[in-house]
Amino acid sequence: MIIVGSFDDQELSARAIAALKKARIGEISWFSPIPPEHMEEVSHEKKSRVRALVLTGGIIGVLSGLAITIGTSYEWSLVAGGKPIISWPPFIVICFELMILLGGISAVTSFLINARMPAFDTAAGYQPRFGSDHFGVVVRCEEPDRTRVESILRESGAQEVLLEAA
Amino acid sequence: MNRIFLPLALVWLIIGATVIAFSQRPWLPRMDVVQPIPFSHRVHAGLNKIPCQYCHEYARRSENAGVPPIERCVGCHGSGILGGIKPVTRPWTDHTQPSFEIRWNRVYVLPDFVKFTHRPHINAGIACQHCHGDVQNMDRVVPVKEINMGFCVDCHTKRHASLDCVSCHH
Amino acid sequence: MPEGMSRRSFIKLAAVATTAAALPGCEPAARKLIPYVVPDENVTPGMPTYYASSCSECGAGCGIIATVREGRATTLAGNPANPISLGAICARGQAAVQGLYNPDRLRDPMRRTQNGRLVQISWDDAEQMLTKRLAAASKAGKDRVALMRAPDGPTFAKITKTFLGAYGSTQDIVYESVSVEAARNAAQTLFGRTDLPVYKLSEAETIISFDSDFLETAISPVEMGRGYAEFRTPKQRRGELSIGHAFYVGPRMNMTAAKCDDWVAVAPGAEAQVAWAVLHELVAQRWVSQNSGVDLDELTTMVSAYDPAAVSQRTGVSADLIRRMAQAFGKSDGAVALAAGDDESLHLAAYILNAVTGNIGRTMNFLAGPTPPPPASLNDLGGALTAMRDGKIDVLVINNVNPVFTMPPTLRAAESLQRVPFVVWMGTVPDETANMASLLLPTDHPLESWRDSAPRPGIRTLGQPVTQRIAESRPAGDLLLAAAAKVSTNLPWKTTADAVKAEWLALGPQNDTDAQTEFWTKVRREGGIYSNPTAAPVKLSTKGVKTPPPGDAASAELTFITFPHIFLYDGRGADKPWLQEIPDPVNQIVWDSWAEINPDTAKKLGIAKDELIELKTEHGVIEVPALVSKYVHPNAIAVPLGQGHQAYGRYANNRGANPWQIVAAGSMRITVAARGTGKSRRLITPLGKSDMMGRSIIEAMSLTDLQKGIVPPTGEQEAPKPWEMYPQYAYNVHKWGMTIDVNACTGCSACVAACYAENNLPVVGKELVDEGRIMSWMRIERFFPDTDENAPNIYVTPMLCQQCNHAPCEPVCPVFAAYHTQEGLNGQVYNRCVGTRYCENNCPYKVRRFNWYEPHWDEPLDLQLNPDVTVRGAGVMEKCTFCIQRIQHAEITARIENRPVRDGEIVTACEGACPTRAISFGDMNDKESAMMKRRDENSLRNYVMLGELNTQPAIVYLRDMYHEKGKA
Amino acid sequence: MAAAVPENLAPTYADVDRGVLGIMSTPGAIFWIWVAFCFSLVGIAVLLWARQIYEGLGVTGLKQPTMWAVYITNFVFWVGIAHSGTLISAILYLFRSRWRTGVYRAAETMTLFAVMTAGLFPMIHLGRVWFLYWLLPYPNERYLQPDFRSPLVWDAFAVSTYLTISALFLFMGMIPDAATARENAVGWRKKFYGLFAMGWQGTQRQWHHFSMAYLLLAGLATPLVISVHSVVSWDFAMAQLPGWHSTIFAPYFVAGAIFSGVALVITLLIPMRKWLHIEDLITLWHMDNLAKIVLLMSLVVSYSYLCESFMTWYSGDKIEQMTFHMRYFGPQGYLFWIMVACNCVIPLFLFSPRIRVNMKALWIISIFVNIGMWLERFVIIAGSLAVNFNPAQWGYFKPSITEIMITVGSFAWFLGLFSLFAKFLPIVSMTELKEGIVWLRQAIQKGNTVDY
Repeated sequence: MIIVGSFDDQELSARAIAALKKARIGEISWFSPIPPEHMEEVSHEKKSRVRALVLTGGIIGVLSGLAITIGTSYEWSLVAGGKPIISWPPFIVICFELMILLGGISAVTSFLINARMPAFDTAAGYQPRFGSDHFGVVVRCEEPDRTRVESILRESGAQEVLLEAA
Repeated sequence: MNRIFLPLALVWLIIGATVIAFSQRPWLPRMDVVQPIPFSHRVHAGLNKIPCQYCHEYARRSENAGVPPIERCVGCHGSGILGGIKPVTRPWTDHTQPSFEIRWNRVYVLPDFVKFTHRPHINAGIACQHCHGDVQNMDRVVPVKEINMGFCVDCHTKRHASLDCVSCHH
Repeated sequence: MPEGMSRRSFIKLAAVATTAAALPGCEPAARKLIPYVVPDENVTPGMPTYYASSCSECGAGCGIIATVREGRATTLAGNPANPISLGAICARGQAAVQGLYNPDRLRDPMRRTQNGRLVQISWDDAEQMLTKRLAAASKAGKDRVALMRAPDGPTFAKITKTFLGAYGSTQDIVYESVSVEAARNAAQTLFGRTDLPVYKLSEAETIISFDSDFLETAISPVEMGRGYAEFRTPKQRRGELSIGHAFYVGPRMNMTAAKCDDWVAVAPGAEAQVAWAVLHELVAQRWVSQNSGVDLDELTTMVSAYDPAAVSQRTGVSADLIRRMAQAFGKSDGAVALAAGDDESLHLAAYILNAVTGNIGRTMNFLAGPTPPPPASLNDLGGALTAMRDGKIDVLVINNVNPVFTMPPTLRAAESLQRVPFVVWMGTVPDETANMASLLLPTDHPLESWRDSAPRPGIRTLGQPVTQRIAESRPAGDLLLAAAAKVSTNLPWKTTADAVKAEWLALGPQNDTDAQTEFWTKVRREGGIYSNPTAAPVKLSTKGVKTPPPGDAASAELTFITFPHIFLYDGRGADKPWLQEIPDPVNQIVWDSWAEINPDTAKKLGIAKDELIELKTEHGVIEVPALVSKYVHPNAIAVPLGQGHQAYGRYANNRGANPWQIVAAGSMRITVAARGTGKSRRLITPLGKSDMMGRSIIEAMSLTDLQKGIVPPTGEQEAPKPWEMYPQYAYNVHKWGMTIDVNACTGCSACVAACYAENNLPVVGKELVDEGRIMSWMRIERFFPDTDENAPNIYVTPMLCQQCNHAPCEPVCPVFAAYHTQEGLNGQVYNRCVGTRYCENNCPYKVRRFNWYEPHWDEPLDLQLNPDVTVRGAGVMEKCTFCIQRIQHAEITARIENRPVRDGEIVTACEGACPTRAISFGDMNDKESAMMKRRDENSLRNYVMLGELNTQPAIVYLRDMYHEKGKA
Repeated sequence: MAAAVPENLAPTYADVDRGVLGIMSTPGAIFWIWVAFCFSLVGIAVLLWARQIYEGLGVTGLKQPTMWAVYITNFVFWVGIAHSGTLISAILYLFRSRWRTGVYRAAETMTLFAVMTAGLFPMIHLGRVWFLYWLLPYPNERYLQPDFRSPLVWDAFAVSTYLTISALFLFMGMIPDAATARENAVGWRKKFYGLFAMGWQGTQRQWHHFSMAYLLLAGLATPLVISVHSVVSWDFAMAQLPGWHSTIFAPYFVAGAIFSGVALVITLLIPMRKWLHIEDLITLWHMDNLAKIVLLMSLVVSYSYLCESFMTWYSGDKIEQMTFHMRYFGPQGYLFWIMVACNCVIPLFLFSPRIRVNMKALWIISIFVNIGMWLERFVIIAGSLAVNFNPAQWGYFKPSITEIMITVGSFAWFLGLFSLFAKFLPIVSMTELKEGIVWLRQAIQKGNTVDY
């Protein structure tokens, strides 16, 4: 069973999450229309994997920059302006740009993959107003805990508490 | 997910194919060249073992290999070397028509900005077949190798010939 | 020419080759192969064939070698066997191919109808018409047929005689527009000679030119240029390193004056007094040769009125300068004075100067042997034209001259021609004279026909056709002989070819057919027969010498002077786009005529730059845009000849003005009334600024510095010793380089023309030159010095790609279209170029050229294209690569012959053309090459352009030389 | 001017949504006429470009020696414009600058379209644009690759990276807003915004990765923006041409880019906030802050000019000195002085707080800055080329109608795209405004209390 509490203030929803966590009831998740600073604070999540993936992307970018510049220079070594075939300073520019490019692309793709996007299904407990001016706290719990959850949500200041079947 | 990525992949495929299609040049050797007379290289160079440069005499001296003058054809066809004149060769054994022309169609055409010359290649001992394929086995000459820059460069690299761009492009 | 080749297949083969060359970039090349019916033994398709011939663009008598590709003459070079040209050729000579392929050439015979329209007729009809008229004229009486022609060589003269003889006439009018009658008269007076002397400038130490542009159009530009370069080359004279010292006395600074040490600006007409003053000083100081055979006492009385001080008073030329000239002339080991113009006293003075200093037989020679007949004198010409006006001529045949354009109004040429009932015009491009003709017959271009010339004793050049006809033309001689054959049965020859061959065989061994065949082969191969004639002994007699009136010349009124244009000459070059587009070396003007006017005069008359000046004389009026220049005397307004055509093809029509219209016959100077019209027409030049701004582009050094071994301070800024960040690349086989002697360069632009011809450079036209889109890879860079002291009069030098070792253009190209070759060249791969134009931005010399539009040649000018060089399409950057096609050709040949490339085997187009041999090309790796030796031998004079940039050019220039002013 | 919002009527989340979604209502006829006008100008430019490709670059005013002029000026100008967007969105994001929230989406949009416009010019300027792909490495039978030593190849990499990253940054930042719009829309619009939202529902998991990815993207975009304009400046600085060859160019160009970019943000925002009635979302406080940046950048740019001139004098390099002499006093010297007036003198008015919040005055000043910065690039590019090492090849550039119309077309293309974006996608970030609603309330108050 899924219980959805909707709040019009982030701090209230964060309070609810904290209380639920303290009470160790059910599986808690939430929705937010704005960057959820307070809610994240109380959720205590692991660091996002996006960080490592962006770093990997950046390193691949630098390496591919080196591979492209040095590789193509050796593929057919043409002299220009008396400069060495492997001219490091200009190659660094290419490496840098490719680092940013692949780093940026990997940031977006790793976000999409990790966030399971594009998503075509509605998440359990989602209400359209969570997309504009309301915060939702969703608790997946068993029937016996229902009243406790509802009361915690109400006490925390939920404007409305809805019950959804699983 | 597939609803988005499949069309995207398709678009990329189309773009890629277009790029590859357009990176081909219109002067690639043509497979469909039909000559005005049914001349057979197999009969001449293969069966009768006439050396290439007997007819393409300028190859060792000039840019162009040259097509044989009609006089050269008549040399054999109009004289006693061949038992008789076959019907197909009659037009140019008729000496009353000195302006008779055979308008051969070119099989190998290089763009104007490639200054290929036969002279150094023949003198370096490259067999004609290296580029033109086994012409002696062909009735109608069709290109066997794709004569593009990579083809030239591969061989030049292998044989330590000049790799200066301006050697061919000037 | 391959005689066995069928005409049709030639045309088609030529067409195949042309399309291949003319199609740039992406178009597929020709798809058809058309074989010969019978191959020509001497021609290898795909390889150039060379034919020796003679140049007919002026009367100098140079030999040429035509490069023929698949039947098309592509470029002309000098014939090394010919002692006049010695392998070099001028710009005008090279442009002959553009005359050959001129799109405006008359293609078929034309007849003028009653209402003045031209209709095409067949050759049969044309010949019938001509012979009918000729027969009628000769029936009407003697001398009713006249022929006016250029001095076209001895054989043509004989054909002419035969033709006229057949029709009972002696009216053979040989017409030259620029008259040298005064010089001839002076030679007649002093030496009793009917010919003109030959000068050896290389023997001289001092030259004084009295307005003779001997490096440009007078006499023989190639030969004189070569002599002048030798004269200027530093060499040991009397135990001291020295260069020749040259003075130019004249009202305007032309290219010749620019290369002389001192330009003595005089009012027009004052030259003679200066010349006589120099003579006065020579005689007074007894700087004369003991055995010159001149009666000094008599001379002393003759020169008495020309004391330098007095002449200085009258002409404004400083007496000191006159004395210096005299000293330099009299005390030198070999000197020569040259004169030009219609003032006989000036020529007399020059001849006497040469004579009293004992230079006759040394720097100035009359040669023993048959001399070419002089053209018609002014009197004869006037007589002939009067005869026409008086209705005494029924048929006038005009061959290869343009009297209507080049004859001043006093001769009333147009009126005279109108009075002739039947005027036949023969020539290539119909001109103003053709407009007045009843019958127009297209004749062969000289490069299509047999001809010969005998410019001076000892030299006889043979001109053979180098290409098949490109129009339905016929040799002029054939037409005359065919006409003569109608009435005369015993003609010695039927065609020009026969005539030339017969005439030439008569010069060779007789009675032995083998020897004759050999002789005929030899003269065709060498382009003539050459011998070294001895100087004829001459004796000077001062009887009848006219001295100039010792009047006041400095205050004379404004004088109009005109002069032959270095490229267009009297107007005959105006139909050739190269000659129109190559900038005049001194003023750098293209496609127009200009009026040089001194800033003071312009200010006085209120004339602004580019304002059209109305020049009014008693004979006519012309309007010319003003070129305000301090390099012309305040009393003079100078306009070049050449432009002002009304009918001479698309390139010549309606450009500039024709100065012939306002001068009197026989003179190029006349009193003029000038006023500004308020209208203006911009003079177009590809040149930016004329001021070098102290940069090291063209450098010069004084003789004193050279003698002392001092390297002069360069225009360059002080730069720290270049520090190489990266190791230098090794050039294992060759590293091509060039040495250019700025001192030897006269600015004649022969190299520029050669580059146009060899490398398929398109001509863009006046408007595009104005827009900064000229395509010349090579140009004559010209700067005016910012100081009058211690500098050459004008700086000129060839500017072309410097093939820098550290080329700024290369590393900025994103696609390696500009890159460095393994032989040290700055390669440019046209088909790789995407057209970012970054390379040109980064080129400090600005020698790269961008194709703003698809290049275009009016047909059949495209037949001239060199098949070895890609025609670059729109959007592509192009530049000089030291004629890489020639380098490739020589390297392939050397490889096949299993030997290294020999020094001198590769001759770039510019080097080959250069009359003064200022350019040498060679291998920088080979220290023994002539090019490197030239550097080493002149190590003090070595410099590289903009050296502070450390681009390490492969071209090393040798500094220009000058005498410090005020020093003899 | 700014709509007066009484304190008790301070905006709520719903007000923000209403305000921003209100912009995206179905546009009227005037809007379509404006867009049609813009794109007809683009059409003219495209036709002229087609003619240029067909006939050759001769249809431009380019010549010896000014091989680059208007097109490259436009390129640098538009790349410069782009930079302010990234500055406002990424750099100020990292600095947690509160006031950016109202303007950053507009600035970012401007970045994307400006880079798109800029990217067109290297193509337009190429002699053989159909071989453009030769500038990128790809396997081919010719074994030929671009020369990575050429600044133009750096350019190709930098600009395409910049285009990619700024597009990603814009569209990623817009995901939550698109979801909001999706939830408030019906019909095709719902699907349209759904496409941009990509199924965003603001779940815990989504926000978790979104925040990190957005932060890192901002972190990557910051050095990128500096590098891109540095690379652009090296197109010139790497050449040895006097007037180009200078180590000061990278910071000088970056400063100039931000200067012109922020000025163009102002130019766009002032009419936009008026016509779209969002004065209480983008308040005078925002505009005041933007004006301060313009002022600061004007001072930096003026300092650069002084520095450049001083270095030229101090170096003692005569040729360099001559180039600058001709830049100041040559035949086209007036362009330099107009530039100085626009870039160094007129922005000094912004020292006055009253002028900073006087929208008419601010708008006019921003236009002058745009003109001045365009001229700056033109003076540097065409002016230095005209006065090169070889005086015999000096020559000044005059633009042709093709170049003028293509330039006009580029502005029309940019404005047209921007207008379409503003009308159909959230041009103000609802999510971030809502996040900073406290600050928005203060901003409105500040706007109200500013004495004007």
